[in-house]
Amino acid sequence: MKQEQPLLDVRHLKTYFHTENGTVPSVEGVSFQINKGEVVAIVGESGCGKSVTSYSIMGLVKSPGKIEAGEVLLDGTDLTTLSKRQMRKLRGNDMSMIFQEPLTSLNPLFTVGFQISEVIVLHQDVTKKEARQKTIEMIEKVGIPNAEKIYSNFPHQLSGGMRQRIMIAIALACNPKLLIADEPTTALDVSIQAQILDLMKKLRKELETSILIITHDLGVVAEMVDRVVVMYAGKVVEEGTVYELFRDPKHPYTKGLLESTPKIHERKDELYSIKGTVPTPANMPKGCSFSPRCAFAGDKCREQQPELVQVNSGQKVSCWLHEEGEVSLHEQKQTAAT
Amino acid sequence: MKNVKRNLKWMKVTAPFLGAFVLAACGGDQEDTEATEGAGDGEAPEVEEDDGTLVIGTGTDMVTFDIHDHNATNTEAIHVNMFNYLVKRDDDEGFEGDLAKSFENVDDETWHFTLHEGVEFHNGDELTAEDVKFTLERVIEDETLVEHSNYNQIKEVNVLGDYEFELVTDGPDPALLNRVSRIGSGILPADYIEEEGWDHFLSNPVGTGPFEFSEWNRDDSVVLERFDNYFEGEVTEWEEVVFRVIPETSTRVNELLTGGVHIAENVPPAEWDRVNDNDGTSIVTGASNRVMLLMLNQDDEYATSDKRVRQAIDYAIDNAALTDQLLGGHGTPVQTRITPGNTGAHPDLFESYNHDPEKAKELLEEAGYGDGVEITFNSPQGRYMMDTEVAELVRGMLSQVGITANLEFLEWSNFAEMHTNGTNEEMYFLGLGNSMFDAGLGLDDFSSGGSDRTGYENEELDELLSQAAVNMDEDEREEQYQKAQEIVAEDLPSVFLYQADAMAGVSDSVNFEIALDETLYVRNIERN
Amino acid sequence: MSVNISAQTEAPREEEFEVSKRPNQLRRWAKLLLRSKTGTIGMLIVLSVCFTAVFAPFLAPYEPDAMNAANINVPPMWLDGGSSAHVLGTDSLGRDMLSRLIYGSQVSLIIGVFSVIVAGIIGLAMGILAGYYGKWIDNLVMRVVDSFLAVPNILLILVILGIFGSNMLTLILVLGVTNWVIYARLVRSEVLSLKERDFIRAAKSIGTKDSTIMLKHILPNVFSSFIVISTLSVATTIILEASLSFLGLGIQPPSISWGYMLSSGRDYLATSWWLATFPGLAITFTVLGIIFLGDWLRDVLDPRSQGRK
Amino acid sequence: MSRNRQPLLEIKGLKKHFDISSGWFSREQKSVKAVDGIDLKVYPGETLGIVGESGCGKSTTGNTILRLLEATEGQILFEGEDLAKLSNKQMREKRKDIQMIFQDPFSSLNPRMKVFDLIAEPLRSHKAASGRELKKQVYELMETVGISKSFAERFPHEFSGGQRQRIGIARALALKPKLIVCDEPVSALDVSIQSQILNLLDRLQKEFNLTYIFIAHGLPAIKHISDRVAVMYLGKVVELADRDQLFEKPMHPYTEGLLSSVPIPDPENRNNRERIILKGDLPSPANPPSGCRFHTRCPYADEKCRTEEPAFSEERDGHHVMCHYPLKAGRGVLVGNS
Amino acid sequence: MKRYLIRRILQVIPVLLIISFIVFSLVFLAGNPVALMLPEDASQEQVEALTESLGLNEPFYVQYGMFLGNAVQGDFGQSYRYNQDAMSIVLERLPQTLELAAVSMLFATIIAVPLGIWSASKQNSFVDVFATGASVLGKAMPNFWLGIMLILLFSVNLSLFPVSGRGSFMHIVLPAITLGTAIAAEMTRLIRSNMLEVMQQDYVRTAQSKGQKDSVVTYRHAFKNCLIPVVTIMALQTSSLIGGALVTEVVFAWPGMGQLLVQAVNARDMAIVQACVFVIAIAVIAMNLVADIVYRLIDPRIKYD
Repeated sequence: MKQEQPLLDVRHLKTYFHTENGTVPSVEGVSFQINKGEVVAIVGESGCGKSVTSYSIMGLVKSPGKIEAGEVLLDGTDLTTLSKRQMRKLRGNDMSMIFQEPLTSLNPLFTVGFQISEVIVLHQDVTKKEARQKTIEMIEKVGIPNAEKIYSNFPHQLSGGMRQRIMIAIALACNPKLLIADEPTTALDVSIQAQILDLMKKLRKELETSILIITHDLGVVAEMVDRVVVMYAGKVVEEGTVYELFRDPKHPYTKGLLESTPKIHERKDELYSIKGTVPTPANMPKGCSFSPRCAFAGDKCREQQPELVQVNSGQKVSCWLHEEGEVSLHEQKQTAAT
Repeated sequence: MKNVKRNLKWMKVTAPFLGAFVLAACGGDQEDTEATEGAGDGEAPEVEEDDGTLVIGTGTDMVTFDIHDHNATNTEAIHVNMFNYLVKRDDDEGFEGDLAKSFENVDDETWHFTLHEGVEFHNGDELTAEDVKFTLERVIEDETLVEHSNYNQIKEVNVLGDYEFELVTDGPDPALLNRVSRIGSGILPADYIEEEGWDHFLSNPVGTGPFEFSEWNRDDSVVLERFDNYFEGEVTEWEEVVFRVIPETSTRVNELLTGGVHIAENVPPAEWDRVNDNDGTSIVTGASNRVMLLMLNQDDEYATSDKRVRQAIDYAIDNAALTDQLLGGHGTPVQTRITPGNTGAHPDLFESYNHDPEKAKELLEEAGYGDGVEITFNSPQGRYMMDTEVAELVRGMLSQVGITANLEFLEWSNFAEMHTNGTNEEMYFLGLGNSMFDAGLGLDDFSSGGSDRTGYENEELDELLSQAAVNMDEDEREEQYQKAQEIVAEDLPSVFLYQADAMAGVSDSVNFEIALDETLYVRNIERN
Repeated sequence: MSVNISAQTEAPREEEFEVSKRPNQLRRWAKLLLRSKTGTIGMLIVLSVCFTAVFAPFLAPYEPDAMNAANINVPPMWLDGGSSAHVLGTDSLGRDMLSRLIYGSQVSLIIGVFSVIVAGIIGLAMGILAGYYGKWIDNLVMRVVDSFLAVPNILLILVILGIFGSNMLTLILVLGVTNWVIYARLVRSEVLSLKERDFIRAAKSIGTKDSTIMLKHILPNVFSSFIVISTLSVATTIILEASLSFLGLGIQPPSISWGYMLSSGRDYLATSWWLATFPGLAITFTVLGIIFLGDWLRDVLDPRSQGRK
Repeated sequence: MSRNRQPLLEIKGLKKHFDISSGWFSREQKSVKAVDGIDLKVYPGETLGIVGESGCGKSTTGNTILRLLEATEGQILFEGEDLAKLSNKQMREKRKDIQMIFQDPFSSLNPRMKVFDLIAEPLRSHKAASGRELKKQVYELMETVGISKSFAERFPHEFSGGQRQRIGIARALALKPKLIVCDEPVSALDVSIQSQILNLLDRLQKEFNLTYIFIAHGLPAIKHISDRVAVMYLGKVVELADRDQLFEKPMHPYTEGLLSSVPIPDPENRNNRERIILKGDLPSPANPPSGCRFHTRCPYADEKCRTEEPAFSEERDGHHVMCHYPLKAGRGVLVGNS
Repeated sequence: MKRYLIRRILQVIPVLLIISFIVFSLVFLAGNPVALMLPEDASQEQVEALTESLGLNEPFYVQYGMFLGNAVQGDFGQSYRYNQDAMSIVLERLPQTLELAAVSMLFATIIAVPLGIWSASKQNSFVDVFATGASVLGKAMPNFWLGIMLILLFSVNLSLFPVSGRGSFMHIVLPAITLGTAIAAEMTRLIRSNMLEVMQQDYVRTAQSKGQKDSVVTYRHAFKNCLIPVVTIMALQTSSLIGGALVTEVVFAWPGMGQLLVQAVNARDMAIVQACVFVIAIAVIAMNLVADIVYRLIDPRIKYD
């Protein structure tokens, strides 16, 4: 890997929710890095802990959730040790975030102009006039024509795509080092989704921002990112560059995800499907959490939790199948079948 | 540690509640001591002693300034300060002139009056016989007025001169003087009303009394100011008098305790200790001519048509227990409606009552109700002093002799409707005053031509009453009425319970005595 | 491009689901209840009040209207002049306060509960009809609701009781008839949002009759918020009954309600404070208990607050 | 498929307008033209996919077929009988033959009913079975969709999304319908579950000889399951063709843009794929553009497109398109990606 | 906006019609009031004559029609008790009741807004527990009881405020607290739960992700959003506020409509009752309309027509 220090280094992050029904380990020891200028995706199905990971990084985990252990290093500073005030200085400035629902993420009672300039005024020493000027620039930058007019519009007057552009404008207004995008296109129509992805690509080049995308859509991953972190039930099960991961997934779950996605450029009479459902925190299986759904699971899988290990230069996987070096799933299947 | 913390938190929740309960529970105890201390400083916060304003707290508002169109005692209580009658009752059942300088009975049907000269209305007009004619003719002629029936015995008003006139009655009317010294007898300014109209008068009333109208805020206050040209000269030290409406009893008493009012009317016995224990206030009681009674229906379908049952009720009730226990001794057991101070009162039937539960049971047995009898018992609630309690206690006393009284409280308008329309069943509880101070009005109910509430008929009584009504011989008339009362006490169309005392809380800074007719003559209220 | 795992493509006919273990319903509720302190307290209070009301004849030491003229305004036993014969003292007619308090719970609860039932039935029916059918029915019902909302209910109650007199039955009916609108409003808006839920459309698409949809699909689903509102409404009704007693239009003796005791005892606040304080405490505690219970029910039953966890 | 047979369902000139200015006293009548004159035929045994972005009227069409919404105009002929003319009672009868599967498995099942009652409801409503027969049929249905009958007494909230959708499918199957309208049945599900449901639908179609109208916004799922596909845009069907035709040689520029917008889970080719990104937002259906509705976003639009509405004409065998200048060369996604 | 207002005002008409129908039916059922208007010993002819002159022997719908016709002109008949136009008596008292209601509302707002926000932002803290407890207690106390207790404590024992009546500012303090307590309790609960809900909203998270201070997030972003449902529900409380005023006025001898009405009901002075109900209804409706407009001013999402 590269020698230089990663921009973001998440180490053994654990975030638990202490609910009335007991403690729910939402993120259970997650580690990954994002280098400067890199786009990394966290992929997983609903409830796998990917969103909570992103909130943990931003320090926005709400009660009853709490970061129990681990470090989140941004440029070498451990965010988990910062005071609320120090954290506030970073948020919106060094790192910022966009969310899945652009409608609910914008305050319905304020003009979009105000909502963008708010972050500028907060982190930059500018006059009101300058802030306004900068806001209008940002609105133009995210590809909205008529910026002057849009400035005084309220969110409900804009379309879904425009709103997400505004959210991006808010997030990028202070030129952050890290942008976390939590399912940024899930709520949008396909044609708009393509526009937003395009915009993000363009801005990323322009501003050299590192991006962490949280998504369940493998298509989006394939379009945008450099490296992928696959999460399942609160843990990272596989990590690798986007090319390696799509070409040769090492973990049966990753494999299943890829296979079960219907694709418009392929024809298949029957889709591959992963049996069963994601376990709830209340009945998390012993051993590998994927073992009940895994076609290759052996006794060991049901007993013991595998570690995340480096299997080649770009890929890490947490699976007993790869315990003793590289085994292709293809071969392994035969063993499992017998 | 965690548990302790939790407990602490829990205490925090309960603390405010507990506080409130303690406040609620201790309110009473602290009351006496602290209120006493507060008032002990001598100065009450609200009423400033020297500004010449008298404040009187009443329970209900007056209803109108149309003196002919109401029969409410509390309204008249205010009117008496603004209007003058022709004559007024003096202390010993006689009459003295008020606006009338002199009066005499010319013959059985004619009365001659001479007015004081130079009596001035509040608007400056001078009082003449024309005003008297105007005033009385209005109530005599207009059948829709409430007081019409008490005045239509007067046939004509003849003006003989500026200050002289005569009243001619329809047949002999021994009670004429009683008639013109009560509600509706105030003399109104004829010119003023004819010029300005009634509506104007009603909102800007003008009379001859010692106080003139200042303002009336409905259900809040009536303010009167001293009339400096009063014909008897200055008779009062009060420059202003305010009648404040405070319906809630405890609030009225609290106002008295804090000096907000000088006089709080109708203070129930429950509050007496508070008023008396407070430094600077005390309870004043005085007899009224209101008699509390149980009206019994003698229609055939009711058990109360049997005289023995009625007597049983009378014997079952311990009148003294009612007055002693509930009214703190401030009431007098009676066996008649006509109390001392009224023409024709019967001394033997005052301060006396029948109480003998055993006899009551015997009477019931005789009447065939040995196994008990069930009757309906209606009562108003919140209308008379301690009415609810009295009714409940009566019910309890009746049940001890085997009479099951199904007590139903009626809200006042429903009660009044029942009373007015005579739709009552066996028994109902009622208090009746006597604004005429004459036995005639009080006993009229029991004549066959009277109301049908009791269904009572007695020829001898009818005879006595009709003779007395036109008997100009005072002594003979009195005897007739006393005889009539004896008959009523025997037949019991009503069971009379007690004469109620009026009770007021009074600040020591004023000298106030309760009048028999429950009016509030401000000129009789003096500063101490 | 990658390996095809043909062995796995067969969809399983019958699957092993990890459906969470089904706890005993009663125990689940008990667990939920015990978790909330206010809920537990509320439940305890409400249960004990209900117990008192039901077993009043066994609990009360005296008949509630047994008078003793010789023993009036006796203070509670722990004060000077009190006696253990009358634990909470006696009232102005010498009746035992404790017994009256115990019997008073009956009337207060009956009025509270039954008037809410009356109001609830009217409100549920109107709300469901208006919400489900919409159009002119909705318009008509909502205008009637608006009308009732524009007139303070105590005012309407006052007028009606003033005209018809006040006994337990009229009181229950009047309170019910004037309070139905809050249910109608609530139920209607719930139905409107339920109508947007797919399962109503699903039931229609299956060919279920309107009446069945209203009874089987809508009613059970509005019921939980209905219960929450009803619970709180019992509390407000008890308070309202006390206010009516204050205005002289509440329950009439010889029936006893706490409201009546409180309002008739108010004249004695400064001298015989126990006459008003005990019924006052009884009302406050009961209402407190009901509100606690209602809040807990809201937390447990309201799907919105469930989602919030 | 078998185009020569009688269509099972024929939609002629269907319109559904929603009035938006409600209230008694407003004079102006504005309306959203959700469905604005569409013609479709559905043949027995086939799956007709209807695809389009939000607000295109695809779900409204589905709801109108079952008369969950009353059509403003047009005919819906089911086996030659106009559904719109049936009385409510007759329509209820008819619903035995036409059933629906809903998008949101969380809201489409009454939370207060047990699984057994949910599945039994259609049978009870139509008095199709009772007593032991009812029990037997319900258990059979549960088995068919893959739910153990031991769960019959459970409530919906005890199940995961995929399992609930199976319950919904069992309900739809209960009356042995001829046609099932599937309104976005997999959009709300996780990828790994989506494929389970799609496979199940596939299997059931074969087993019970069902006809599907499959409504979705996800092109991959549509592609997987449909025989023919209709593309809707602002209340109109703009293209209708056999699945392979449509995906390989789309003739409408909108279809082309839509296909091109779909992110493809294949990172290798992401940089050499030529994407046509549709510009701008979807216009409001309350105020659709003049002429060709797509002209505001069409890269090829000219004056004619702005003024004149194109006809819905058959350009090739069974390939209908509503465009003045249908694309001849068809840039399908399958092309150049073998 | 203008069209919206006109529409809203037109919508009031059916509401008033329904109210008039209900009220008139009640009065009709109350029976013939003539007996109360005439002296005790009025003759049957007198009763009949008055009945006829008042049109009381007409069938229900004719009477209702006459009533409506007069009501439209603001004529609700004569108060038999006061012998005066009922509406003018009621209107005399209206300002006092409104004054009390307004000050109570103000008091409630001053208490409830900070308490509600505070307890929501510090969930489960002492303040929260206190606020929750106090608001439950505030609802659990009958209003007349609270009033009497306040008088005993603050007027009689501490001599801080006058016992009753209307006059200086000091006079309104205790009645306003009495009347405002229940409203404050309700409002606190409402604001608290709304704030809790709003604090869960995505845009609050957005504001936090901008690095905004908690206080700014709470007051600028959350509270304004929380206000919308609060305003609407508080407007609905106007009705119970005036209802509560009826009782409070009696306790404090406050010269408003409450006292008038209670007396009128007791004396079955139906003209006053009718006029009162209408005046109150119109006041409540007007308040709701105002709230609606305020609501529209706060929330840009609502269009005016």
